[in-house]
Amino acid sequence: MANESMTIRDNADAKIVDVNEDLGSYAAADLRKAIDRLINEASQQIVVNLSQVQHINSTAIGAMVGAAKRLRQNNGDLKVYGLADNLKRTFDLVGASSVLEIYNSESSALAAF
Amino acid sequence: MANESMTIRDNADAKIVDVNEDLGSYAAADLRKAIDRLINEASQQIVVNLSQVQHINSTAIGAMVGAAKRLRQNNGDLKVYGLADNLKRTFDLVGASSVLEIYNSESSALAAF
Amino acid sequence: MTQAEKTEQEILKFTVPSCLEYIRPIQVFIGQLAQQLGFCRTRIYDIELIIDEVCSNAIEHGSETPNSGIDLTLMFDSSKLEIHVRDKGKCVQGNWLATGRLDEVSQKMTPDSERGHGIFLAEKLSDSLEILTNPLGGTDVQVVFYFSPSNDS
Amino acid sequence: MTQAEKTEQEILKFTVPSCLEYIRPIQVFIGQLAQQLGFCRTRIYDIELIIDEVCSNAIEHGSETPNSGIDLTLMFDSSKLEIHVRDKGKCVQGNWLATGRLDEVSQKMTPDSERGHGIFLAEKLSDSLEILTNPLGGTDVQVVFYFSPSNDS
Ligand SMILES: Nc1ncnc2c1ncn2[C@@H]1O[C@H](COP(=O)(O)OP(=O)(O)O)[C@@H](O)[C@H]1O
Ligand SMILES: Nc1ncnc2c1ncn2[C@@H]1O[C@H](COP(=O)(O)OP(=O)(O)O)[C@@H](O)[C@H]1O
Repeated sequence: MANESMTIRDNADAKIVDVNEDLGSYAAADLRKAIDRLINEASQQIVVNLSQVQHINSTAIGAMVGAAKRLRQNNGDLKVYGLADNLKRTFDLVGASSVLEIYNSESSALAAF
Repeated sequence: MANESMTIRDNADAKIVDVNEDLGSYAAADLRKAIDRLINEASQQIVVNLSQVQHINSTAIGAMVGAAKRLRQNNGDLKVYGLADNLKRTFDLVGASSVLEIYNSESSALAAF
Repeated sequence: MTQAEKTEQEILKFTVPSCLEYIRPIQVFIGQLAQQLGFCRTRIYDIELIIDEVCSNAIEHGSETPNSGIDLTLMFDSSKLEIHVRDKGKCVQGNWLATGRLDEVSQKMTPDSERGHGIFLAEKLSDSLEILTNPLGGTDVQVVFYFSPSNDS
Repeated sequence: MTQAEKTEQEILKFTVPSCLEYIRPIQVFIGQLAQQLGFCRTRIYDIELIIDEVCSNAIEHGSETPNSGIDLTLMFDSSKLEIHVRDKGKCVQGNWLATGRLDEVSQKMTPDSERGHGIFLAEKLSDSLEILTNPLGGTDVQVVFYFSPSNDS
């Protein structure tokens, strides 16, 4: 499980995290670390691209919810886009859809900062 | 494991068997039955389309070798086409490549009867 | 093989070390089995999700070391698929995870809480969830998925 | 997780009924594990093929009834993946499958023979194959795949 499973891109002030593998418990820890690193490097605007993700679990969703809350304390935010139907359903079930801003495309996510 | 996993098409005097699932031991029995039924119904020219098959085992290969031998006794034959590299390697290893006629396309398999 | 062809109960067992790396192989095994049993895609997705949540808990909260190991038992007959996940516990005094505590976990859960959604999801997406203390001092989590015409496809 | 990160031996165990239907789930489990361990695609294909051949044999030739069951043990460390498949035998008098007989099987094999290629493939595609009579009166088939730079990708 190499780390090409997650790549980071720059777009103006935002960092885009492309997740290239399913976010089970093992990969969720990687995602949490990647986001923490960005926040420590003073990124305030983070977009997570979930379009390549087929499975997600509550730990991975929790990591994104936690990061969004921390970023908002400094007027930043974490937004997500590209959720397949099953992923969206899981976000809805755990209530994350009402906490996180979810977009259909990268451009709309970026435009919303 | 429903039976849409194998469909039979007609082309002039030949019957074409499209295999739509991997040919492990479980499915190999289905293939053997399907071919036996065709032979019992007096088909002499059988073409097996393996282009949708990612895995095959020795039982499935054996079923095709056996059928080819029986058909040849009545001037018929069983030909195969559409083998991915890994499948071809397995055919080579068990010596089936020297017994069965293997083609790249359906048209060349049919033309060779 | 469809569930209708199986009248007796079939039992499959696994033992794996308590490492998150084994969850994905377990998921693909159970996903493949569920597909062969005729569950629809959405239901297979839910089953795989619950496996992840329950096994993660058994590894993170119910295993002292990676060598502790977790045991899975899959059982199915013509009416249902049942999955039991057993851990050996962390040797804490008195197992807190009684029914009362489970309610507590669910009640504490708010949309913006970062954790505590695993058991909630298992409860929501399965047809039955039971959490029991086992003789090894660990926890048995048992989830059931019924076959139903609307769930199959 | 790559094999380099695992220094100790990890052990995983499965028990499944003696039915061909379970071979595909077992294959996807081991295929996923082999991928995580860093085996290349061709090698994963070979591992899955051998699993099919060895398990089919254990079910067809080494199981009295579907309930007999077969046991799989997967073991790996930093140098190799080892797979043991155990059956309980058919209670025939004296187990014929000794080394001598295995040679016989391979020698009898001609390209146009319809059967008898399973053990041959397991021997060709693994780094080591051992066939042993076990205390249950059945057969243990043990295959080993070494990690090697040319096999990983
Ligand atoms: N197998 C287990 N052994 C011990 N404690 C457990 C087990 N499963 C769950 N728990 C407890 O239940 C709590 C809620 O679990 P869960 O809803 O999955 O959320 P999370 O694991 O994210 O905390 C856990 O924090 C843990 O304290
Ligand atoms: N687990 C086993 N128990 C008993 N006999 C076995 C076992 N595995 C293989 N054999 C014997 O070895 C022979 C060769 O096996 P194999 O090469 O896989 O070919 P096939 O299964 O197609 O006959 C089988 O026909 C069977 O008699």
